[in-house]
Amino acid sequence: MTAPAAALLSVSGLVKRFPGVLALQGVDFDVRAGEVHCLLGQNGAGKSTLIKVLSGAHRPDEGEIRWRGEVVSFGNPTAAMRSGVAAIYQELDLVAGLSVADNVFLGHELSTAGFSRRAEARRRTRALLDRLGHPDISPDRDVGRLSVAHQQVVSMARALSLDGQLLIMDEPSAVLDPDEVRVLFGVIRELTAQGVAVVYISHRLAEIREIGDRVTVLKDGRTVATGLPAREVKTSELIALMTGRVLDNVFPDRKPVDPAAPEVLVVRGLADGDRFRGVDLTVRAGEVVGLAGLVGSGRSEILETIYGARKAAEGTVAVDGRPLRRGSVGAAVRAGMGLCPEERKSQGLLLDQAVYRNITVSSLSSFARFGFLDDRAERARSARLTESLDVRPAGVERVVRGLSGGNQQKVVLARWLLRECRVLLLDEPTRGVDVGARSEIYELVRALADSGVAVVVVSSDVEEVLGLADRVLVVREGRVVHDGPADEIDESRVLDLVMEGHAA
Amino acid sequence: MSEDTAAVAAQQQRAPVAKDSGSGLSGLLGSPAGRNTGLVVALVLLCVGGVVTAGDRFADVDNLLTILRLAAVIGVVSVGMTFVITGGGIDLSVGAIVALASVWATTLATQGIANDTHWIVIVFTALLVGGACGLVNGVLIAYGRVVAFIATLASLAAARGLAEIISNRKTQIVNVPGFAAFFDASVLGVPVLVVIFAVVAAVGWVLLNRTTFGRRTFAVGGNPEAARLAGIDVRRHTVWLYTLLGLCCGLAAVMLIARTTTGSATHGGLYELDAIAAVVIGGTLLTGGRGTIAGTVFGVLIFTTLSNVFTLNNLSISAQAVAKGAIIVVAVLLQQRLARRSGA
Amino acid sequence: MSEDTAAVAAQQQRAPVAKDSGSGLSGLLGSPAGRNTGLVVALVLLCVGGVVTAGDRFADVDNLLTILRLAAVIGVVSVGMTFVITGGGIDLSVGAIVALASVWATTLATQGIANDTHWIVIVFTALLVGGACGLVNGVLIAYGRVVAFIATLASLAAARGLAEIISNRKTQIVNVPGFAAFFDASVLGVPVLVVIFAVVAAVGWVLLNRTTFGRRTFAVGGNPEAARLAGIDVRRHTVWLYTLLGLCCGLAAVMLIARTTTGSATHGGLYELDAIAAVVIGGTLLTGGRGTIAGTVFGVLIFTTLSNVFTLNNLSISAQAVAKGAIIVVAVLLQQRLARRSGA
Amino acid sequence: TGNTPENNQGGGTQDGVKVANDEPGKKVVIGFSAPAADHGWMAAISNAAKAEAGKYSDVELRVVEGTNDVNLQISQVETFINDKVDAIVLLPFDGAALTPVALKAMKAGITVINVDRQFDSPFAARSTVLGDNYGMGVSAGTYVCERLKGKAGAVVAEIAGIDSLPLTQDRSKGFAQALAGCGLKVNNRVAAEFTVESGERAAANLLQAAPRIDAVWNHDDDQGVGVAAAVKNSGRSEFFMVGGAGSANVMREIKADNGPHKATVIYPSTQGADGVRLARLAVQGKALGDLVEVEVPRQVQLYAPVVTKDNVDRYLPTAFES
Ligand SMILES: Nc1ncnc2c1ncn2[C@@H]1O[C@H](COP(=O)(O)OP(=O)(O)OP(=O)(O)O)[C@@H](O)[C@H]1O
Ligand SMILES: Nc1ncnc2c1ncn2[C@@H]1O[C@H](COP(=O)(O)OP(=O)(O)OP(=O)(O)O)[C@@H](O)[C@H]1O
Ligand SMILES: [Mg+2]
Ligand SMILES: [Mg+2]
Repeated sequence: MTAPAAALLSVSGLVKRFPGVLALQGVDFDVRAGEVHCLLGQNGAGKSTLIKVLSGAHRPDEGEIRWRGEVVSFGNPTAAMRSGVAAIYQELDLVAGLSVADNVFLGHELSTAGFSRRAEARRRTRALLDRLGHPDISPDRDVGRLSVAHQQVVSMARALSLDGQLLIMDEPSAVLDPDEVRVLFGVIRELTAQGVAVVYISHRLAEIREIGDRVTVLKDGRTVATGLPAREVKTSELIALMTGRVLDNVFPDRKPVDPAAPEVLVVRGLADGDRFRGVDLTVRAGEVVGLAGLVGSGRSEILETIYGARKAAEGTVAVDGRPLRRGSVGAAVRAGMGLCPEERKSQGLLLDQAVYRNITVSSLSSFARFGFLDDRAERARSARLTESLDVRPAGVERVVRGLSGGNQQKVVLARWLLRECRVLLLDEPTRGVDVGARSEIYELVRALADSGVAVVVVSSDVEEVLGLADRVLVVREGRVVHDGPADEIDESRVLDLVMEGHAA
Repeated sequence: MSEDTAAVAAQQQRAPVAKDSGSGLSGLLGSPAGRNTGLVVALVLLCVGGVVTAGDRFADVDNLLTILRLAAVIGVVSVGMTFVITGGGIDLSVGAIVALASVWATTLATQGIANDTHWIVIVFTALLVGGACGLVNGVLIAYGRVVAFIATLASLAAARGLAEIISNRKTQIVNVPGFAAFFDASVLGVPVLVVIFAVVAAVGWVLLNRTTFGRRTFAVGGNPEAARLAGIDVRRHTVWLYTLLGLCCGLAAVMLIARTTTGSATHGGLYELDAIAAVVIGGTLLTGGRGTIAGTVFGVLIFTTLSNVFTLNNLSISAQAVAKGAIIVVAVLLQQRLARRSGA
Repeated sequence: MSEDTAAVAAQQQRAPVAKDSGSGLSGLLGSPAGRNTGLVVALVLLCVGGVVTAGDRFADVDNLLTILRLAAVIGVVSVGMTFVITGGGIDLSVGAIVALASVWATTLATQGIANDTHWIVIVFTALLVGGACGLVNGVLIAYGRVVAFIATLASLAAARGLAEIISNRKTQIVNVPGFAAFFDASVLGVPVLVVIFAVVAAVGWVLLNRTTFGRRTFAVGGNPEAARLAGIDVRRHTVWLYTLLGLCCGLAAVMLIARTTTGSATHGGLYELDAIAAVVIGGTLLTGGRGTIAGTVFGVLIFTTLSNVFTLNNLSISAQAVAKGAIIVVAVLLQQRLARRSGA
Repeated sequence: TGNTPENNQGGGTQDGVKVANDEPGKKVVIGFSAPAADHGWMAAISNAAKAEAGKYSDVELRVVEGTNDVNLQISQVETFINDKVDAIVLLPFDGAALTPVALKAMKAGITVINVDRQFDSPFAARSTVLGDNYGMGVSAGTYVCERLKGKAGAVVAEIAGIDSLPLTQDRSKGFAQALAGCGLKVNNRVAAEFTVESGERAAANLLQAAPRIDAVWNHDDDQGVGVAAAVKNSGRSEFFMVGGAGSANVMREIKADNGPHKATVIYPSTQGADGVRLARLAVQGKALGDLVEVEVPRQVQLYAPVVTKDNVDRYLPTAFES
């Protein structure tokens, strides 16, 4: 369905500098009306920066943007919106505290003489949410209380409400489950059929093959290939273009778990009195346990409760046989647990502080003598870790805010690697992480497990759960409905279990 | 929200989550099970305390009007402050602006013009001075990028100094016929000052909850980056917020002139603390993004009722201070427990 | 950072990004091209102003010691305040705590014990009272989940009231031999009060920049939820921060007792504003997560030098206020421009 | 000083002694420090001092920013010491707290004149000029007693100034004792903060607290403007008011006899000016006119007379404009 229309948007020689970083250094590509143009690239390649330049949120330092053939400069987001460019940002830029409807129409409020037409806004929001397959989200809900997935849906509703000619989506599927991705694709097809162009960013190559028409690959802020046919181009070629190397096996080989290995993490009858109940979980040393389930099934809550970040109503958590005090993160961390939370920005990172400080924050006492820190050792150890994780740009003094999403995720991981945990809880560890880095993270998790760490992984990517975990638990509506070895179950069975009773 | 997350939230000066949206009329009045329950309960308890200790002297209509009259001036400032704080700012200069506006509006020159034309000149002068001060604050903060705390601290010093220079540190007595008469009057038994306060609160509520301007204020305070990406001119909006507060200060100055028949550089002492306290106790987040006019009105009423009850009981100022501290804490704790129960 | 993002950041009370790390000794002294340049320049300009207008009277050693002695008391409070603000809190009760500690440490009873034993009893009493007040604040905020602004506002009222009750609103004169003698002395020509300030600042700097406690403070202030999930006991740490500030207030009370030979419920008036202003002008983020002791010290020195220069110059009092406002704004703008150039 | 120095503008030239005293002598540099001019009386203090200094060609007066922070005020005095001024006229925010630095100044050979709020050491000042706070209360109480003579169960209210200041307590004490002398007591007491606004607020509450009042003593005529506004607003007129400090507009009201104010008790706002004069005389080694003594006296306590309609003309010229 490649529509050979004239270019709606074309970009040439785009350059964007940040203090100390050249985020874009010569990007060229063009988007035609009615097509889905995919942007691919490693973490930090400059995709989000490009989006922000296109939507008027950043001003380019050099280069030319042509909109319908005319050179334009979108000085601010309003100008871009007026021209018909709508964007969904990676950072979920919604305003917590405002309702869903208010967020959808923020900046282009429906109003008469300054007075909000609230009923109308609610009605139209309702319609947009229905169209996105989410009649369950109320337009009156406070956006801050929605799950990340639902927030993403609201962001999409917001972009749709702008009625743009060009819709830019920065990793919209990262927090969605397969079902929701399918709905999203339906909407995208509907839009392109109406002649709307879509720029689609994702790290999931399968999605790109399914929805994309053409592909542009960015590497280090430069276009390395553009206009590739999304369906025909070979995966290995794309990966090679992105990473500059060849990657044949995404998931590392599993080593069979020693059935006699000690049970490191034992959870019995855990319930938080609200979102889940009766959770039993045993993880042996060297074992990776995956939790699959729909978004909203309560997996994050289970992890957080195990970790003591939420208070359990019932049940026990024991590490190495010793029960932990309920509701105490400190006790969990001392017992050797670590958590990579789901929302790295709000829960994981000290955004305005240096990379190394984010890494050492959980291991401070090991760098301290009588409370005095050895700053140099901190930096050295952190530098070694970031190097081995290939955090880009390098430099442990860098402020985390300036890193791309995937690299931020690696920083959180590095924190727990440094601490040498006994139990590692990973909530969506590869959300927003590129293929190359993802396989690195997989290898890392595997290597950790092989060194005797007990790992629990929550992921909405069923393939990831199956590929990485030794054992898979399926969670549905706060209950564990399946518990078995990963090689005895396949993707469709998991999806069946996950969706059971759901309108699948 | 889990117990612990709530704690962290409180630590971040986030009061327990309550819905902002879909409040309807109940938002203004404080729905029985809504977010203002704690405040209503605190106020009711205070009133019960007043009746028990002072009996009819408290429950008297005249006394209630006295409380409302006392609340009116600081109330108008607090409504304006609600906007600024909801929008993520703070203003320490409100008291000084009230002083400067009161002085400027009562100079011999202004009074002379007012006498020659109409007393409304005094009102306009005060509003103009207040609005201009707010504008300066807003521009310094939004375009000059001076941290609001510091910018308004500087304005505080400068405006009070200017007020002293203009007034030569004398109390300026107002002798414009009509002015006092207008503001001393009552509408259906309700003093004009109280009517003004009510109108300001109502307009403020509508502005914050029913208009584009209000929605944008929440956005600017809650997530300025998101607001910018949504196409809102955050800086211009910020300037508007401070200007609005400046206008409120100007109006408060007019009310204070009417109440005391004077303009003085000492007017508005410590209004900044009183107003911020009322706003925050009312449930507006000091970090921005959540604000409630109804809560602010309750906050103001709690503080004024408190000092009225104390006075009726002939309490010593020191004991009053200790009791006040305790009552503030109890009110907030109550408010949180109730809000959590009903909201979460 | 783009123009617009910077604006948004400023709006959020985030000064332009300055490095927290790698401060080394230069951090203490303010590296020439570092984040404190603006402050140093402002201070130097002020001093030049002092020399030009008052000549030798300003540049005199005695005068410089006078400035430092004036800075010492509020300086100690400001160092403690830097911790609390960096940790994401605020404390409005510092002045009241200073008053309460000064009063409690100078009651007849305390002085009696001190006379019978050693004057150090006074010091311990003040520290104990200050620390206890800070502890109460911390517990209210961290475990009671009362917003810091409100909790400490309540403490402000309560502590001052209590101080008045204890002192019966009389100024309590200290007659303990040895006490005054100790604090009035000089070490190598430097008054003991100034030495105390220097020690507190140095210890504070080390604590904030070189210890796990300091690092946790940055984490707690920067993102309390992330800090909690990283295993830091955010609530306990918060209690420590306020207790530390309370201890600083106790020490400041001792210094004030020494300076005035009195304890009084009126001591420490408006210290909260002075301390917060010094901290914020020094570059500590009011929203937490970034703080600098060196900046705070510069902030305190700027304010005290300012009032010294004014004193020397016999300026009209009101003009001083206006000038002060203008100078604050200029200092901040300068600081921002320079920090942006060097930091970005 | 002479009888009523401010009556004779330009330093006074009526009697021989004064002429001799007013002769320009050796140049005298005087430092002047007072609390923040946050109310009219305090503003009048420094204004009067400045005006007084302006009358003498041999006086250079350095006035520093008024402050309620004893720490800052101490450092201001230290600056004066560094500057080696000849004399310091000091109205301390808190007498006891400023004593050590005043002692230091005296030790440095500087003539310190203490005004209004007394030091706690006799060596801290060469000379002290005091108002009579206790006497003020007594005068006010006595006047109230006289007017309410024989009225059984009369309700007396008191609107104090800043309650945490010793002077307020002195005034209240004198008032209560004088009332006790005629079998009355203070039935309702509120405190304001010496400002118009706080006076209005306190009075509004007070008028609610006491449904019937016979007499009100208000400590301070500055806040009295606000008190009067509140009274007017309440429409109450069953009581009379006695003011304090003695501002010009209250005296005018007394003279016109059309408001609640029937009297006020003077607390001279010219103390600072007297302090300046004393400082000059002391430094120049001159004596006080009309006294035989050849030195300036240790202490001068000013009288707190009651101003009523009958004698208001005598006091109006020296009253301060609030
Ligand atoms: N505000 C900023 N300040 C400084 N550097 C920035 C800023 N925003 C982005 N960068 C830098 O620009 C580069 C490109 O980042 P960008 O977020 O565009 O990457 P991305 O391709 O979207 O990566 P990801 O797939 O991880 O989201 C990175 O090196 C990043 O560190
Ligand atoms: N504090 C809360 N109060 C009410 N509802 C909540 C709360 N937290 C989460 N929810 C609801 O729970 C659902 C999502 O929860 P959450 O994202 O934690 O689940 P999950 O299984 O971890 O999914 P994910 O795969 O996104 O991690 C949403 O429907 C959201 O509205
Ligand atoms: Mg990105
Ligand atoms: Mg989750």
